[in-house]
Amino acid sequence: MYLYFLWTMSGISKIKSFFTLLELPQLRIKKPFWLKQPSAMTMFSIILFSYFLVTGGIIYDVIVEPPSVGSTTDEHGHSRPVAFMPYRVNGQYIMEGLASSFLFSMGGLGFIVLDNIHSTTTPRLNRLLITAVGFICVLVSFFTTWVFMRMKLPGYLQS
Amino acid sequence: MSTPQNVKREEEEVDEVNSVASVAINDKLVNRNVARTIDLTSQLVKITTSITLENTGKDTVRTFHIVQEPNAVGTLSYISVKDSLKDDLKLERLTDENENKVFYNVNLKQPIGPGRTTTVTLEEVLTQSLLPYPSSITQKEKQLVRYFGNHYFYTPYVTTKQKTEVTLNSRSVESYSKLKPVSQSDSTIAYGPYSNIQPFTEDQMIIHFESNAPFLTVTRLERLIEISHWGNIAVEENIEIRHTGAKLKGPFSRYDYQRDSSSTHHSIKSYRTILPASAHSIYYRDSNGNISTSTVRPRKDYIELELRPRFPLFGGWRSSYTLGYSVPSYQYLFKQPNGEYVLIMRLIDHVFDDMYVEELETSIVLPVGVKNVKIETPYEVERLPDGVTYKYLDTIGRTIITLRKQNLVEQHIQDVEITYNWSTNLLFHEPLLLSIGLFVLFIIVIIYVRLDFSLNKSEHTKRD
Amino acid sequence: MVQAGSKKSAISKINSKTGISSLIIFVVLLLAWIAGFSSRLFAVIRFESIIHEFDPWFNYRATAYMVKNGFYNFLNWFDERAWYPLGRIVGGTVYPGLMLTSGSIHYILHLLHINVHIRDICVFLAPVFSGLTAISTYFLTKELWSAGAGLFAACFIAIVPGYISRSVAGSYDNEGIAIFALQFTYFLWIKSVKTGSVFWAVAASLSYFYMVSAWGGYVFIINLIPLHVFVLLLMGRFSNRLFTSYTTFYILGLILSMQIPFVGFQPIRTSEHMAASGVFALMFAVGFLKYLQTMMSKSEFKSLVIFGGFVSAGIVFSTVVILTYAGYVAPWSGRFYSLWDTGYAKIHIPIIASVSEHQPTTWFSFFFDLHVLIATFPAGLWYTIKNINDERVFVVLYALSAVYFAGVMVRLMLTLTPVVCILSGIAFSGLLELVLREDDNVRSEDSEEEEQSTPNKRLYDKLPKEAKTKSKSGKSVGKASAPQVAGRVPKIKHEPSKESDGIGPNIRSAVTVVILLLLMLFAVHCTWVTSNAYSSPSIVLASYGSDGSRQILDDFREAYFWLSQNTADDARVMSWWDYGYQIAGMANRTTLVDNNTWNNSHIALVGKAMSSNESAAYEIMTALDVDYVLVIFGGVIGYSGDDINKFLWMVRIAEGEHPKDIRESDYFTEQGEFRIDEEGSPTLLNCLMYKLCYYRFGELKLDYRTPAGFDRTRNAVIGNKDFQLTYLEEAYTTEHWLVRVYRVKKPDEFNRPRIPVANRIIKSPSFVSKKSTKRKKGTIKNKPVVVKGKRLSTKQ
Amino acid sequence: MNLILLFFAVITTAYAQGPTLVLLENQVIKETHSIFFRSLQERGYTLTFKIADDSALVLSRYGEYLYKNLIIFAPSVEEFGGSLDLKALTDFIDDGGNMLIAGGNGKGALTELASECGYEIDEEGTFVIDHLNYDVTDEGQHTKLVIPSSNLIDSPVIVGIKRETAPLLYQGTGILAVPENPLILPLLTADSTAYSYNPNQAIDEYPHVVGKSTVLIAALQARNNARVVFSGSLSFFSDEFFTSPVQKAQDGELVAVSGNQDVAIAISQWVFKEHGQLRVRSVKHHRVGESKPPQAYTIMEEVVYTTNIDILEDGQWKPFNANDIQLEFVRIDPFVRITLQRKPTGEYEAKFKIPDVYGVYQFKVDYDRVGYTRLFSSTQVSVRPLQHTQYERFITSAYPYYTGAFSMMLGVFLFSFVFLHLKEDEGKKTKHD
Repeated sequence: MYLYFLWTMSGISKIKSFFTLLELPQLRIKKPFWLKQPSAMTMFSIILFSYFLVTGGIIYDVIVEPPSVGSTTDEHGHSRPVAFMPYRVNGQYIMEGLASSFLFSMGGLGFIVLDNIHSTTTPRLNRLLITAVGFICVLVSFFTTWVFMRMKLPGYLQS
Repeated sequence: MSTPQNVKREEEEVDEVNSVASVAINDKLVNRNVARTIDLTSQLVKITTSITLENTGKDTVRTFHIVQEPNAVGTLSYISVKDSLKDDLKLERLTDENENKVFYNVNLKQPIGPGRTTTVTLEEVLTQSLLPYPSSITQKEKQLVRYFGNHYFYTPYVTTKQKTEVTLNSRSVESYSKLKPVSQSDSTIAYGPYSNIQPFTEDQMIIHFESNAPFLTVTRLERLIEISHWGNIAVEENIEIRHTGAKLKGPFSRYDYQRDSSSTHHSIKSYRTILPASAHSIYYRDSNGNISTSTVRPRKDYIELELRPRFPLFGGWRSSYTLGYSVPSYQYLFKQPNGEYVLIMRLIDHVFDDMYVEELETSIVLPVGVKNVKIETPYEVERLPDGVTYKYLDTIGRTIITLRKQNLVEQHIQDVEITYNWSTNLLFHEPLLLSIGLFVLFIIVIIYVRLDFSLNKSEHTKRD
Repeated sequence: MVQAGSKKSAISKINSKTGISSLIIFVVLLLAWIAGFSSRLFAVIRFESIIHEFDPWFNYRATAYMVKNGFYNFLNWFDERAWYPLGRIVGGTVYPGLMLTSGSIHYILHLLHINVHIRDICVFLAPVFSGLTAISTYFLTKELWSAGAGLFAACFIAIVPGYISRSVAGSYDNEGIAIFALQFTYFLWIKSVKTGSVFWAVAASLSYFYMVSAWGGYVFIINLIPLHVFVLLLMGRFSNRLFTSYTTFYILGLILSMQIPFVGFQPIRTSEHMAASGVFALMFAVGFLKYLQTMMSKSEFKSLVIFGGFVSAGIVFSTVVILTYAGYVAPWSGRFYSLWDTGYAKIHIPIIASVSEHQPTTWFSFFFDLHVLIATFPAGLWYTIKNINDERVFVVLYALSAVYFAGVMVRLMLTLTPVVCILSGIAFSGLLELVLREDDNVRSEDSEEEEQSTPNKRLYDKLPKEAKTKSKSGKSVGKASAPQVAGRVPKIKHEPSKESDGIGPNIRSAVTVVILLLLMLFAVHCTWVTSNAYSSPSIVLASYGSDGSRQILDDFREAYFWLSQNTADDARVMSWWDYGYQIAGMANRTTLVDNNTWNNSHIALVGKAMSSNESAAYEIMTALDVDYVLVIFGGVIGYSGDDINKFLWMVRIAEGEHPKDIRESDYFTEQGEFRIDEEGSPTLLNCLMYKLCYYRFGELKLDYRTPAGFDRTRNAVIGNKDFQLTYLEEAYTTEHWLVRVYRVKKPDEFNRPRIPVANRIIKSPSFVSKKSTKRKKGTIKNKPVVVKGKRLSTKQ
Repeated sequence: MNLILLFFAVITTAYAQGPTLVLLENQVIKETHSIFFRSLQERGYTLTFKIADDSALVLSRYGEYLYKNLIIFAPSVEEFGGSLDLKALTDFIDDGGNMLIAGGNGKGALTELASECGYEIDEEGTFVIDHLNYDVTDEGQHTKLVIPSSNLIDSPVIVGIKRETAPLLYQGTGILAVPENPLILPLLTADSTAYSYNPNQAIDEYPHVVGKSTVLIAALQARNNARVVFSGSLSFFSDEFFTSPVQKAQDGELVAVSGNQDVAIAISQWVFKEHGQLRVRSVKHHRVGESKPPQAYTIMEEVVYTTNIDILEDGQWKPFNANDIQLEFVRIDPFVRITLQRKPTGEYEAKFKIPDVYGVYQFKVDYDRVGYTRLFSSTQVSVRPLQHTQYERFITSAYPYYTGAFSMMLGVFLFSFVFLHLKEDEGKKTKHD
């Protein structure tokens, strides 16, 4: 299948490349088509989403088929749900994975937001807001992940 | 080199001795009184005999003979004779052609006048003379060994009175040959007194008893001594050991092994090695890396090393390890007034108490560029041809002297003396080399940085 | 890194000159190298200089063999001590790059008469190469973005756990050097794409050759680079530079890679490599078309393209399909296939699925191995995508594929880590350069940046000029990781005066502080993870008592050394395949199966022997001339990685080959649980592995609280307590029972065809002995009073 | 008396056979079986006679056996004296000792011992009864049977030549042997009309053994080649049976003397390893045209395997002559199986080509024939694949590729040559764009 994909695309590519090369060469200097910001953004958002899924362990879920949330019975005998599979570094529940990968992506977004603060066009208030948002994203995601780690592996960063 | 000549000289002296002294038994000599103690408490057989010689002849006697028991010929490891003043007497080994007995000719310090007596002490150490019987036992059984000896002191002279005392290391004796009068009191067996024994009388003594002494044999010991004139002497010993007691029959059960806490078991958990007090940076490893089960206890004039092999040694099991340490050279390496250097070190060192070494090979790595090496050995050793090795940026090789000897025991722990000439400025050979190398390297780097070898630059030039 | 920071803070005061900047770069890289090297030495310091784990033992053995017997003997090495009785052609089944590398180092050192033991070279190879990796990462990132980002990336990859996990001192494995080769190949590739010079392309293919000789992961390169080219074509970025570099790289790479015996003809035979050749053909097609269009009119060219494009596509595709069906092109190998169809391994290849490092990745390992980088990675992506160009397309693709593979296998976190470091480096430098920019050193930077800006840069890099200018200051703080905060803050205080655009000083300082905080925590995390998770040489275990005293459990080496000393030289040892390499390496004895799992059926046979009952196992073992059986048993010390816990995999693998004799379901209870106590299934309680592990364990009482025969690993009292072994006898058991070795009895030890009392036809009344210790006299029935002449025979 | 016999034995020793312990029920048996014992002593066995319940009986001391062979002529012993219990006896067998046991049914030691050796003795008091083939001197219970020599096992090594031996007299119990067990040899079986039962009881249940399946003398050659012969009848070895004439009650033609003596002696010779003991003296293997074995063979090589096989005759080893010894070349399964050719020099040789499969192989000779000790020898060699230098270099079918390669080089050279010369215009062209 991979090959098939490759080859059909190659056909298409020929056409496309031929267009770009043949049609209006002078346009190329003025406005190359790949610098269109939205396209880059869409690309990026797609990538980010897939990143979110993968770090969330979607492949793990496909292979291992874990429950969405685990459950344990406490000393009184009632069974209560547990979000984290403790001590099992190679195991996770679906929810757990998604939550943490959400934090990862949030952190990433935080950095990206922080990157926008230098654009001089935005009014000062917005910039402050942006900055605040960025900070919150980064810090929250970071420390929550820290807490998660502690749940997963109580000895984390001790001794 | 001058060393081969040196060796040759020794050899000459030896043959010359043989040629002069031949077996001439003086029948005027009489063993007035002979007291033997045979010590069977370890894996070795240590026989100490005090002989009171009487000269019944007219003329004074300067030498007398000692003859080996035929069954002890192969197994005799060490023999020495002391006179009443406790100083060693010179021994010459003679071989009698017609009847293949091994004689030793002993030169007395002060001769025995007619009718006089003197007392000498003969000390022998026999190896491989305690044979486990039954030869293979299970993990639970006790280890029994048999000793084959001679009830009488084997001597070329008439013995007037003789008695023997055998000490065992346990009171449980299966059987012992009974030549009246004989008595056993817990772990010692007393034979004799017997009187008026003719020369060369033999009567087999068999003692079959339980012995839990460690029957541990060093099958091969390679000792490597490296001298560095920077003030350090590195010693490394590659040791192969084997449990030569009764072989283990059937399974080894760790459970039973952990269960029985009896200290007297025929398997060997650990043993003590003694190193010189100044030894430092000690390591104990084998082909698979460091052996973590060893403890170093510094005593006041030596260092005691408690070595545990990776696994307990049962009968027939082998193990091997490497033990290395360093000692400061000022204690062993001296400079003579005539500018020669003298290295005085032990040819073999302590491995464990009552040790028995089948084969020893000591090689000494001398520093770079030594000249006319001389060797003084305490006893006869075989000297193998010298080798050459290269270490740490050597350009000139280092001489290796290799000495070999079979069948050694503790009594052989004595110093070997090596003399050589060496010029001090060779010390700065390698450092110089190194600094020059680095200098050249930096120069090259500098040049490289200054010049520009980049491709596109050259393309530029080509374009223009 | 600490000193690095201080250096910088000192440096940045001085007016920047090119010499200074290169000095800075040099120093930073050097320090990164040192930091990376020293942070990998935990194991050596805690234990000793020793080879870790399993595969490294084989690599070490092979290297020693090569050093001893020379390269050609190594190439022709037929190892009759492995895979008895099949043997293994080692020369043709290894990637020799690793051995060659350490072998040549050994050779050079011995030329200088520096007599280093080959073991030490092997132990320290990976840490040394981690430094090289850092440097090549620096260059790669520099090509992609800027020198500052490069320095960030270098420092990250020097200490990031995801890479340390495979390159601590003593883990002497292909990955250790392969990651360096990977990064370096990519750097050269980028370089050649930028310059379009044959030289760099050739260099890239040579480095690719090294990669091929070092690691099977070269397939990743040979698929990623064509993908890059292909995407560039899709984006219509065809150029002669691309054409030159790719064609040169592909042809040379192809030929060189076929020189490795293990690879052989795969590059033209297997589907893994087909993409590359396809792109190669496509390249020519496009090139040809571009040539055509110079001499044709628009309309006919258009039609020709449409026609020709489809036709050619059809032809090529069909040929590939035909070749595949004709068997000239092998379909994907299982390992590779399991990357795409994620469920594949679980169903079809239990051997692959049984390895823990082939499990899919959880969020935990992502964070554990990458920490803060996992969050800055998208930011870096954002930067690259925001201002894309040829080589950044590459890094984006690299990132995407690596993330996907890392998701499939824990092991492939390794390939993800470098790109994460690169992108995070970009992110950090990008962020910092906008936060603290110093305009005064724009000038000087321009000059140096002119030279290396190649024509394509001029086209579509709007802001690289700026990017470059800031990079210097950017890295300058970035380097200053954790402890430098104090040193930095005053610096930041007085900057705002200089800068023009509208970020308030406090925001800057805040951002800086946050970043520094993150970096500090990152450094702490890396050190902690390295020291706690990745620095134990798994053949020596350490247990810590309540008083913190450390006790070393050296059972593995104890057992292996016992084997090497006290068994016949040609004794064959049967064990589960995990321990094959260690037995060969440390005990130097013949093994039946080992960690290069090339013969599934042989492994299944061993699995069958382990999982069937004693007598059935004995038949298999005699057929295979097994002398000793070695099992790992953790029940006494609570070691969880022992054979009982691996047992289900043995059963599965055996079942795969012998479905009639072994059924996994037999080993579970009715409730479908795997238990070793009384409730356990009888099949399990009587199989060989169980008996060998628990032989005489039922009598052992570990402590007063637990009953006898309490298994600490499974936390249960074993179900089958006092049994005897018929066909085997305990040969050796280590101090903590961790390794148990059994001797397989020879047939003549079952000397007589004894008829057990049960199936005797004639049931003679059992006789009670009249003997006692005192009375030794036997008994003769109706003992005759001897009367001469009377016949005795009638009396019977 | 005993001492004198021993003395006698010692002086007449032609070549020393192993020391032998004889356990008797009582001293009388020594007289009644004197012929048998004397023949042993003449053949050089030092016999030590003991009463079976002697409280000083001991087989081994400190793990060393005092005797090589053991004869038990104590039918009704229930328990041996001294340290001689079942375990001691079985250990004796497992350590290679040989045993000759005669008579003895009933409970206790012998029954146990028999079943340890893989066969069973019929119940106490039973006899093998045959109402058709019994001797005239039979006392009416039809238990003193006349067995035709054709019932002997078909192996001259053990019982001598069957045809020449006269019919045998037998009186004793029957033995059940597991027929499918290859280690157990029925030396002498009863006639089809025989059965085993207690003659003094009415037959109310089916006998345990009937007809030809009734083994009278059974032998075991254990895997370690220790030999154990169990005869149901003690009187089979007695002087009386040795010397007495044989005449069947029905249609009885008289045979002067029974064949017992010949068979008994033959059996004793076999059981004490005077006969049928083989060994492999030497094994050599090497490539054709070489003399030393290589440290590893390569696939498809011609290899020569030679071995020397000896047989023990009159105490010294002589070359053994057979034409059915096979060699196998085994890697789990035999890849090659051929018959060894006997060369005039007395050694066996095989030439063959190593298969095209690499691995670790074994030369195996496994010669197991009735009456002979098992001959087994296995030599391990490793067969390696071709080395990188051993493949052929220039394949004819590849010449197109070679020419292709060289023409390519040429082409590149020419091209670069041309290219260098057209460089200027190239440069111009680029300027134009």
